Amino acid sequence: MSNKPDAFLRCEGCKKVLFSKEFVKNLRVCPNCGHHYRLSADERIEITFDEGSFVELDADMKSEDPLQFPEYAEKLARGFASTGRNDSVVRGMAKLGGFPVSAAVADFRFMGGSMGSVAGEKITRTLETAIDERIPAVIFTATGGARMQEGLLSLMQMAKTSAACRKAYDAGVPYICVFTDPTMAGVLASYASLADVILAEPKALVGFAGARVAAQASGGQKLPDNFQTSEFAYEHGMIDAVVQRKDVRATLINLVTHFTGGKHG
Amino acid sequence: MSNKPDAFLRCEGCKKVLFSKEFVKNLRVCPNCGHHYRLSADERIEITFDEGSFVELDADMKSEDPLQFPEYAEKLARGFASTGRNDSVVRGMAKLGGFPVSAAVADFRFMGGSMGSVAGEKITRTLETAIDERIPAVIFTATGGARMQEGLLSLMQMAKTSAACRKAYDAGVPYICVFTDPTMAGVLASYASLADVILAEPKALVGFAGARVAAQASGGQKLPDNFQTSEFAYEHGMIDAVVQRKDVRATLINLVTHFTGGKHG
Amino acid sequence: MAKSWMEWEKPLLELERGISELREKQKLLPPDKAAAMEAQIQQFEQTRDNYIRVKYGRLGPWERVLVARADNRPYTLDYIRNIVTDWVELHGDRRHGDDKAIIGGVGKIGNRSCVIVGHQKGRDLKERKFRNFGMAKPEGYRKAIRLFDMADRFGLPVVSFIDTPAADPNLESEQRGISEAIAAGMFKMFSLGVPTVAVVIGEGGSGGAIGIGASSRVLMLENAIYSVIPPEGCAAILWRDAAAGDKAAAALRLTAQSALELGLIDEIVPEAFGGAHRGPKETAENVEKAILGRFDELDRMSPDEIREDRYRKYRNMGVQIEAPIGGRSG
Amino acid sequence: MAKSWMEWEKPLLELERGISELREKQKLLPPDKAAAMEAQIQQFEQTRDNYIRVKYGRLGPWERVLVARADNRPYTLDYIRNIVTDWVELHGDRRHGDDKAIIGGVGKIGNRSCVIVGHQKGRDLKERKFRNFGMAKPEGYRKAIRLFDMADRFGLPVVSFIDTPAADPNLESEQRGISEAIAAGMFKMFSLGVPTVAVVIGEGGSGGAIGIGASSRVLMLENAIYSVIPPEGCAAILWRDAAAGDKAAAALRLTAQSALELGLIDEIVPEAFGGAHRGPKETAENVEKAILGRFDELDRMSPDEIREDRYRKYRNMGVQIEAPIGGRSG
Ligand SMILES: [Zn+2]
Ligand SMILES: [Zn+2]
Repeated sequence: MSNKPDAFLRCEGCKKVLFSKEFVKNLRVCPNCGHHYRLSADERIEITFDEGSFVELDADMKSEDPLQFPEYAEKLARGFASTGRNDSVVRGMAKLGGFPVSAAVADFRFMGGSMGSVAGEKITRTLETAIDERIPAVIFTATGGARMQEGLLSLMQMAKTSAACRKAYDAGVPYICVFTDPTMAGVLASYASLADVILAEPKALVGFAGARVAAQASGGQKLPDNFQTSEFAYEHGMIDAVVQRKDVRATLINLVTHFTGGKHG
Repeated sequence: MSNKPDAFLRCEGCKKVLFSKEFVKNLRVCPNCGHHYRLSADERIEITFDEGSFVELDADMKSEDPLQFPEYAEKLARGFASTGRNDSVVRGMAKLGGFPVSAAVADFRFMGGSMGSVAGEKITRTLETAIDERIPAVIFTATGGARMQEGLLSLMQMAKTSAACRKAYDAGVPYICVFTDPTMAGVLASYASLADVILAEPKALVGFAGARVAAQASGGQKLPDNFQTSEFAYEHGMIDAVVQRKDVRATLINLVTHFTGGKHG
Repeated sequence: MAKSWMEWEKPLLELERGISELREKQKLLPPDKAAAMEAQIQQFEQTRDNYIRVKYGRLGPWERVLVARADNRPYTLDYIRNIVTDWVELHGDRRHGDDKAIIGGVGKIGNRSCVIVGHQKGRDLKERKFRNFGMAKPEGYRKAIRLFDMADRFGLPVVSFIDTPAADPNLESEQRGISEAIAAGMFKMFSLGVPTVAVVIGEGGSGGAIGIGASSRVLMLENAIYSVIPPEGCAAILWRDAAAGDKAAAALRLTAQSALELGLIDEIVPEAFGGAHRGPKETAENVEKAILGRFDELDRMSPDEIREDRYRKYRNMGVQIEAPIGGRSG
Repeated sequence: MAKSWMEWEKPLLELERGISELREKQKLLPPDKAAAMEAQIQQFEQTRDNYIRVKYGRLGPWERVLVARADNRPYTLDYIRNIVTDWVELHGDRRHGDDKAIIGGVGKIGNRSCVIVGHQKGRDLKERKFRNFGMAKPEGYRKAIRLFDMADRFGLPVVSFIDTPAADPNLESEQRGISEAIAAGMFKMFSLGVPTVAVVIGEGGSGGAIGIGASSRVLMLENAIYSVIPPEGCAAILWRDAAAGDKAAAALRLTAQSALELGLIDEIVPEAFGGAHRGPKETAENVEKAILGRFDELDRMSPDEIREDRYRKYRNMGVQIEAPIGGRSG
């Protein structure tokens, strides 16, 4: 579905024609079939945090193309063109129901939300800020996984962000992760899965391997219809709750309230 | 199979006739089919620990029949008659390849090796001694589970022994458990499963519920042939290794050597 | 001895139905006639109350088993609905699945955020199956362990509602290590530096119960039971007669009163007049008050003191004779 | 560029076979004739060594991929056989099963007891299937986590042998949470107060590798590879041509030399002359020496220092520009 400001658009999920205004007012969820459309980082920030509370940090950080990997520079440029951002993760300080949080939000349009050095560094700083300020960390994922254009450096971002998760854990700092479509591979297999509480939007793609690889590896087995969705992950105990977009903010506020309300420890 | 000192006996497992002397020399394992016969606590102590090293503790401790439970006093008397012991668990200090250990060994002949207050107290003290002396704890199980004749007191022995396991864990004290036939129910669901390393003799019965209850609860499902055996538990990742009786001592010595040889921490 | 709970509840239910019918009729009457009817109704109510007082004032062990298992007894989610605010249910063990027989989440009791876990039974057949009759599988205990860990890190007290006939004993449970899961539940609980309070609201069924119930303080509702084995199972083993459950119930001393006398629980929480099922809200309020009281008590301790206090509590459970001549310990 | 490892190994294998045959013949000859033959044999040996020196002295990235995956390359159990004494293998994750693609246990390297984990491939088809081609499932990482925990409590250093094409990506792995398991492996490793040393002995395949490889020190064998994605997979995505693996191998910089230059590993461990497969024992001895050297280095730190050192190490990995104008960080 294109984002152009037509008065009408046709839902990818149910093919119904929708009023654009209503659709946007409904947080880009189809009022007919409930299909949750992907959001830009800015849209996500707007509907999630207290109005005007988000203050971006490290906006200038960008990739250096350390391996001089074929076509990487062009892809970075294209990512910038489509998002106005230097990389896939936007981080900053925000408030949720008055509670300060350290937040990060991924934008899938920037190279599929992939994690290279910049995303890894920003996620790490998001957690470190939470530790330093003793406030919760809240991260929204939207990613195909590690960014292969930075080779082993990208793989090491999995370790780096997991190390930061460990530090937050040991410091007793709450960390909540919200999986949005898609949350895959190297990100799912690192900081995304290490949150205290994991929420997911309905029918987000959530999995380790690409669909083709997973099918091939599973040989003759029939894959379930909901394979690699939020609902599949929920069924198998990997996430705490599948939450409608309209309820994410309220759920986060409840959690942040409880997790910062402890008397003991 | 009776224990009487005949020159020959017939194996329960394979029906072959065996020389009693050879059978005993073979640690009461059938040389033909490998069937591991149950051992008394004294037999187990003799073949496991350094010769003459075992010094029993708390031999005088006995049950008070706190609930005045029907027929319990008679059963205690019968247990004493068949074992010469006051309860199902024998505990003491011993050596393994020269290393001091805090040890406990269950005797199935005393009320099916069941755990009431006395067994729970002795297991707890076994672990506490290990903590105090900073030596490994080594426990051999042989039990049908909690002793119902002490009601809720017996259930609380599960919590009490688990608390002692936690203390040993937090103290960095190694605890090795060897499952012998059978290791069931309330004991399996408490201290037995909380060891750092779990070894099991071949084909010991290892499970949570009695066979009839488990079958009933599983409805139409066909239970695997090795259901509730050491091998089944191993297959499902619940124990570290199935070890032939003849190899148990050497394996324990290796483990104790490694676990007490750390330089860090 | 009554063989079923319905046997003594039936006349009571009829009496209650009769009273409501009269109250309905009374509303339609002119004031003078209504006043005349009032006396009659009050007499019925008196009868009802007397019956309740007599019956519920001296329930035997087996009768309490029946009350504890009654199909209209309030369950964990009823307590949560009645006394918990800002509830967020959390799911999954991060290993295999989400057990519907154990509820877990965070919410406020009083003004206090806490982690809450509890066995959940179902009220109708469909829900009963969905909840596996309150019989938890390994993933239930592992979900609870995950939440216990969270509670400890965020300094939140833990409340466990205990209400299970037993842990699930089927093939799947054995495959995934139900014994390990129960043991690990207790193991984790003994590490917590936050107040932990368990309330046995219905059936405290053996390992299935203690797996989330090894708490700093253990409370029991007046008609709840807590036992090492279901009385029918005990009777089947001892007397080869599962029907002798009443005899076993008495021998096992599974009532709240017995548990208190044995020093194994800390407090009996009164139920509404005529049982929790007759006043779920009032009973829940009693439970809330008791829990908050225990929080207050435990809040005075540091995390290390809480751990030590809990260790001592369980370490001292047991009754044995130490010397050949005598000398009671425990 | 060579398309298969066998292409360049074949003449070498023939040469080696020829030399052994001559040596056999020589034994049967009278001393004078044997001496005459010696010169001839030595010439052949010279030829062989020259070939090896030329070929293995300058392997390209793709050639190293082929060597790292060679079916006669030593695997984890070969290293354990060669350098570990008093080995006790430990099994199971206490949740679901025992993963045969990850070995775990305790043993001595040098005179030092340690916990050892490692991916295990199989040499023949049957063993390959048994070991799932060295592709670990969630239970493999969870077994490793259990052993890491033990190591930490008993003050034992940890050695990880890395040799996997990737973690298993099938339905079962997704069901049991392969992503969570890998993440949890790293998460656990970052908590350890004991020295942890990883040795990439063959294929360091992405998340499957780092799940047990987030160690204090990371060593790589001379011909091992370490990559965020298999080169064929990278080529398939970028150029829709899985056969362009050689091009991708070069772009990904997956050799030990590149990893060292990028500051992502600590040391390259030399293999025997002509590759580890040509001298498993000598290579294992080099590995042993390197591991013990790293133990010595890390032994000087307290548990807290070890944790801090490890955190710093990984925290600093990454290359990015901070300001719009420039200024490199990382
Ligand atoms: Zn739609
Ligand atoms: Zn035999």
